[in-house]
Amino acid sequence: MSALALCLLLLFLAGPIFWLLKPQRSHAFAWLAALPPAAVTLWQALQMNAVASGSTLVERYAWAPTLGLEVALKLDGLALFFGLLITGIGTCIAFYTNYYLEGDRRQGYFYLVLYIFMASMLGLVWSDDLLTLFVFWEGTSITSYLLIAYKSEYKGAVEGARRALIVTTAGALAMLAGMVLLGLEAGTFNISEILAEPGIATAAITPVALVLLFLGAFTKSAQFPFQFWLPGAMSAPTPASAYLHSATMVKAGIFLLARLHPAFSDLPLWFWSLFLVGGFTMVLGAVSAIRYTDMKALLAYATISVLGMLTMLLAFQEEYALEAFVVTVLAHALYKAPLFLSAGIVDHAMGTRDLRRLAGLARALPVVALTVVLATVSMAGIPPTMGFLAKELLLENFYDLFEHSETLIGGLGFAIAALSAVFLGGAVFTLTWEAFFRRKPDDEAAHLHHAPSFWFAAPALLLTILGAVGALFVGSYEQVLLAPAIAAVAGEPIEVHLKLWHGLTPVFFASMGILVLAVVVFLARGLFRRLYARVPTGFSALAVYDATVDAIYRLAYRVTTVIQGSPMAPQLSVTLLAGVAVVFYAVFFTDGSTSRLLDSLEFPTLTEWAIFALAIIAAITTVRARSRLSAIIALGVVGVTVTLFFIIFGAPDLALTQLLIEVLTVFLLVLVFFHVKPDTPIAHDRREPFRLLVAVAMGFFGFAVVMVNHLSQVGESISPYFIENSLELGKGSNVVNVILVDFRGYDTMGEITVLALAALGGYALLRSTQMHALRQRINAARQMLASEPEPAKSESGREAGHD
Amino acid sequence: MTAIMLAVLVGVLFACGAYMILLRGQIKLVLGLGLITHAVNLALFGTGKLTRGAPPIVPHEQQVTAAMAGQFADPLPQALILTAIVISFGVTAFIVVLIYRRDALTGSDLAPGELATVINTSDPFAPFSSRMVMPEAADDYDILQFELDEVYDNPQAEGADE
Amino acid sequence: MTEIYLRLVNLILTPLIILVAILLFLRGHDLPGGGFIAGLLVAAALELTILSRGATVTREQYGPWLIPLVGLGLLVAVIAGLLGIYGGGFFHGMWIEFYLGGDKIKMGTPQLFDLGVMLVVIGMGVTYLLRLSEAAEAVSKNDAVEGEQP
Amino acid sequence: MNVHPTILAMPVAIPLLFGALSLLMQGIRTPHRVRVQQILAGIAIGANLILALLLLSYTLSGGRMSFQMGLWPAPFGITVYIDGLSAIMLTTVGLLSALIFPFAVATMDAERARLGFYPMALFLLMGANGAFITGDLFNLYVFYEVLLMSSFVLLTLGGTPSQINGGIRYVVLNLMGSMMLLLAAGITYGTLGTLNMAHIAVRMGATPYLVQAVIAGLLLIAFGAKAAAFPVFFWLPSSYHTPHPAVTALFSGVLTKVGMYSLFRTFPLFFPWLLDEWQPLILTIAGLTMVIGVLGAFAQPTIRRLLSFHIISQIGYMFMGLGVAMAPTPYGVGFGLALAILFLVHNQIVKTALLLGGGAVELETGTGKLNELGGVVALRPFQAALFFLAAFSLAGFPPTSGFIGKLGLLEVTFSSGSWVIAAVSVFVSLLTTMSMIRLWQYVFWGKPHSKYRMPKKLATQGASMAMTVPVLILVVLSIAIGVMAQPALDAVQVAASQVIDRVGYVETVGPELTASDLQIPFGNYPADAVAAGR
Repeated sequence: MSALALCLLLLFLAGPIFWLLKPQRSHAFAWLAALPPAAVTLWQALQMNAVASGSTLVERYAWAPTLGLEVALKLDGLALFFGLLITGIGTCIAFYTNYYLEGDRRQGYFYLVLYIFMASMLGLVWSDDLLTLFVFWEGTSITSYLLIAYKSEYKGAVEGARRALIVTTAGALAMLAGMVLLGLEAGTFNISEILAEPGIATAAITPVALVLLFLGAFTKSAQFPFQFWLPGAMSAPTPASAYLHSATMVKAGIFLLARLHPAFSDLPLWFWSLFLVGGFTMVLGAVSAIRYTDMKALLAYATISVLGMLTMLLAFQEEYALEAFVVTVLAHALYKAPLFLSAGIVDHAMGTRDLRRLAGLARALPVVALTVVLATVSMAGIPPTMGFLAKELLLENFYDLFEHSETLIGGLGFAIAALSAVFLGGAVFTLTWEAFFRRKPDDEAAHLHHAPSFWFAAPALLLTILGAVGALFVGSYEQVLLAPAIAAVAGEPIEVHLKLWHGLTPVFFASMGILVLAVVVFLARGLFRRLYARVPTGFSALAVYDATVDAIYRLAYRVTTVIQGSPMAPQLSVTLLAGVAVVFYAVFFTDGSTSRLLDSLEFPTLTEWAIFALAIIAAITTVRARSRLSAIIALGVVGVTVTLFFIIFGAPDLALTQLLIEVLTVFLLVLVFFHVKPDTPIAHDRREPFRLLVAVAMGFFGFAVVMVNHLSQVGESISPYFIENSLELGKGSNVVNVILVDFRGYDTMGEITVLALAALGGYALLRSTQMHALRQRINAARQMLASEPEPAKSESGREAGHD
Repeated sequence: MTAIMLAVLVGVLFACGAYMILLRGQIKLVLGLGLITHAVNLALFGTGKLTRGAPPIVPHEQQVTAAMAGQFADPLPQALILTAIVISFGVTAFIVVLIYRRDALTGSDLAPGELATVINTSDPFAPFSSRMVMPEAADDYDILQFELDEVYDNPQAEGADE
Repeated sequence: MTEIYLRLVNLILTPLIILVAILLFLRGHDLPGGGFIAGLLVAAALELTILSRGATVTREQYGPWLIPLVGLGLLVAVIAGLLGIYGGGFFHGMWIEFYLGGDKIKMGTPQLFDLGVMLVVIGMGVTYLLRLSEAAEAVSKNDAVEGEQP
Repeated sequence: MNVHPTILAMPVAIPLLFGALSLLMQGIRTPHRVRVQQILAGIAIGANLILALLLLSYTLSGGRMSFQMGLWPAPFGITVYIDGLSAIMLTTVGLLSALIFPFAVATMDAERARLGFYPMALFLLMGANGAFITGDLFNLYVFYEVLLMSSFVLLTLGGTPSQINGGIRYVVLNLMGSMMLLLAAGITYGTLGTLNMAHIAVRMGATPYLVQAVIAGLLLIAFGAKAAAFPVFFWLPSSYHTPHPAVTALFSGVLTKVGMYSLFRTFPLFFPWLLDEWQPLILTIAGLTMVIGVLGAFAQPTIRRLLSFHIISQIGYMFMGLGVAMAPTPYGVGFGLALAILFLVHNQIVKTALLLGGGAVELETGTGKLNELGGVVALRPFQAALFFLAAFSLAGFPPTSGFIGKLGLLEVTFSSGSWVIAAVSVFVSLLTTMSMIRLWQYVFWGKPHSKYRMPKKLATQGASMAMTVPVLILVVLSIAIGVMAQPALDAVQVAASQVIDRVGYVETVGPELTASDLQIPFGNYPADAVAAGR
């Protein structure tokens, strides 16, 4: 059985096929596009009963067993729940896209990326292996990058995409490290096996691994302080925003936490991280949302708030918390996606989605207005919607804790939840009222220029109706859909009985009170917006991010200036000093006592002393010489002394070669150096001491390298073999020549290749006709540069700066 | 002792060569490299057994025994040095030509340096970098380099795009 | 004036040096000498020719053949190596010995290889000397022209 | 497979033979000269690739082979030796040259082609091949010089001022590196009395630590300089962006990788214990190389400058693998080395793809400066897609080869307890992503620049194909290594196990060498750590 893999493959392959089909040609493709996700949804729906009865579908495919890498898929309650959301909403999005991008030549490309994203997301929630999860996780990162930057000509889109990718990649890499640590500790990367490992929660490495995993989950799910990328990602086309930020990508982090919940939720580290980070994010998102007049930005902050809520709920092990978690995921998907989609329709129809320019759309876009109102009702938590059920459960959880001795946490949680709910309600009321019902916009009004067809709005309407009335029938699907998911998060079967109506409990009254306060916030929206306008912009996580990236660029710039901007001498010094350091280390920091000094000859003869002195004088003359000619001659003298050494120590071939080479080198140097500009005279600059230091160090290096040879002769040299066999086997009595052309002729072959290459290089560089033409052109260019006071480069620099 | 003398000589040659190549100036660069080449060759020579005056030329028509082999100078380092000498001659000749061409093209006598201002920091996606101030180009930098490239790489100026 | 002396020197000395070089090459297997030394000597001799006759003239005569000469040298060397495969492996030396007028003459692939070495060294050395001399000549001419113009 | 070991001479002999023939053509004044040289180069590169694949299939089934040049016995003559690592390198370099060849044919300007680009490229191939198969330290130096000289010549071919400027720096700095190698070979001969690598391995255990440290240190600097490791990498960023894009691509696939290969070959063979003792040093080099390389890439203004700094950064990862090569891991000793080899291959493939793709952009738009480029995705969507995939492979995203390499190295470093370097590598991975995004957004997104001009030669259908298909093949290869990771891992594990099997090496080269004349114990490390004299 490989149904899971087949489903993923179907979605993956749908992308390229659609790309080839050029779907922008007709709206009929909307139906075709919805088909693959709909099929997968249907298949999953058929599995619901089986999964609810406790049987899970597991598939494992070997990938790289050596690295513990495999593709493991598992369809349990949680996977099925998320999977249904992904493909279900995906069906609506796929349908909607065709209308949203009508006539766009790149629609096929959008579908290509969208399907791959969908498949990755589905794979992510189905995976039962940490590394598999990571693979799909990165798949969603890349595809969302492409989706966000769909309008790649606009800087805002590209910039938002970049920020999203960098932040999520940073988290993902931390997460990968955490996964590797956890996997090495557990001896497997399989999630089910890790969760079943008894000692895993208490292992020494677990806190480190968990923190790294949290980094991944928090960045992906836009938790504080990483929430700033999400609003920037709103520059994506609306179908992508709706999909990525309502039901799918941002839930990936939440999903990971829910997956790990059974094994690690006992740890205090787990509780406090999730509770504090989630709670803070929840309040921050909710309070910020009302500030924005861009519909999508407002919704983005509302999404951040809900994501914080979900994270906070996962901190708890209580039944209510987990029920609230699952129901909130469902409710959020069903109201946030329609809101986003409606914003897209408004944008499409009016040419803007800025609330300041919109008013009274209810008349022009009645279907959209209906959609938005229903979604608003759910989002604000007005009974009998799904949103109301979620809010009830959330408050119930904290009230329960408050009653059962956990006063502090319960009270705090209750306050946080209530505060966020108030502001979320206020924000969504603002959105609905200002766009659809008020009479007059704040700003210049936008005009309807393109009325949407019914089918454009249909997917949003469908979803919103499900969200609005779904809670009424909760009893009919809670056992097959919600209970298995809750059980999977809890790690054990839990009996679930959800009721929409709990009676007139304190929680209900609190809920009603929140609604009233939400209306108050809505009415006072002008005041809040003015207040927010006073908050300095530098005081945000985005500023911290920018400062970090800025610091990296600065550092890079500094480092590069040092590396690349420097002249050659420092670079050369570093290379030479590296060699010196090696010898220095070996001579002074290793145990040299095992070595003994060997020497084959006793004392140098007088001739040798004389040659030695001559060589040193000549070398120093080369350095100190004032004229080019004397320097070249001095170098030649050094060469001659080397030749003399060769003669004395029995190397006539070497001596002959060295002499001839010396002659040719002098020829070359004279030919060249009398036509190039003379060096600037030596000035005693501030680098002089350093130069001397390097020179002395190199002197030590040379001395030590020769002496090392005489410290220890470990084995017999192989050279007697050559002397013995030269005549008989090599047919020659000049052993050096026999070595060159026979024993080690292969070396010589390489050597003459070097010469051949040198000849070719010299030939290529020295074609005089071409070179002089070039020189004349360069002189002309130089004169032009000199006459032009402002070079062109500074202009381009300014342009870039303005950008 | 002779070995120590040789080692001292090698050290002096290395020191002089290193000092010279660190000085600015292309002629000094080549001469310094020449000194270092000599130093390396001598250092290699010192790795073998130093034998005064017995070149490794085995007399004709004579069977050489192991005992006799010790009387000859070590032939292997000689072959290696010969290879090294010839290779470094090829490299030196090439460097000389490079410097010649460089001088002919740019008329500069300094050892080559990178153009500082080509390190571009203006990143249009990053507003912060526009605040970055470029350091003043030091005198070591070869300011002309980049403009010259443009002249040469421009096919209109080249006159032959085919 | 110097040109005439140079030509005279060139006329006598160059063939002589080349003869010496050939001698050094032939006895290289047994006595100091060999392909490298012979090649370098020939290159040095040809510098005399360049000096006496002028680089441009010499280049027009020999120039086009220098890189092919290098190629030929490499080819000879690698063929000498490849011939060894016939004897059992790459680079295996193979010898023919015969008597010519009482002298024992031996010829083998290592000597062929040495010939290749010599050709490459000649080609390389002369390429550089010739090209640089020519460039130097051109620069002096060019500078002279530039000097006149302003 | 039963072939005569003389086949081992062919990776060197074939390019040399055809290179020499090409040079012969150089003098013939015929308009078809370049065409003939192209055909000769094509034949040589094809033959070389076939040969490499043959040797690869032989060695990966566990075989290894050695051949004595001129049939002179082992420590005296020059040994050539092939095992999995050599064969992998031969194959990748052969493949890369075969893919760069059509790109070069299509894009090389007439001037450079006439001046002998094709023979030079063949000699570069010869130098690399020679270095990969040699079993002799001095011979390694010779082939390094062949490699260096051919790269000098290729680098300056065309002779623009920036090429010359970069070229001088390249030549001088590399010369210092090869000087260190020559001195190391000299010291090895002076103290151990031999140059044969197998023989050196046998005798090294008896050498005083002082001498070992000098030899190992000089080799580290020499090979590190060739591989562009910290702090001896300066030559690379100052030169790689100057020559023709095909040359840059060839360099990135061959030059630095030869340095890495030599480290992989010599250290585990000569002094495996030093890999453990010097692990902090090697890992420090690795970390600094990574960080400096990637930071350098941030500040670069042109495509190829940016990519060449990434070469340096990626070398750091290979050094990291070398550092943990002998570390005990749950996967056995040598697994770090196997992953380093895998990373090396991955990097060769992806880096060449990026440089070819970026080079094509430079050639087609006439500029490589990031702030002059933009909107290329609209002009060349397919090339852009390939570049995107290659860029994310470099950044280590699944399911490409980069991910396998990154994950593997992370597992090994974590499990061997090298936490700091593992953390640094993760951080550098993030910076790599950031910098690749920067490149991508500058060049491919944004508004198309109106002033792009495409040379007529490149506007043809054939040229466009020749610039795209090699990149396509490389990208497919990278993804294939990622998706079918297990066969690739098996292959590099075979190679790594052969590399760390010192006894096997020596027995292959000369069975009589194992019985050392020095009466010192010799064995594999760390199994025979005590016996190995440490």
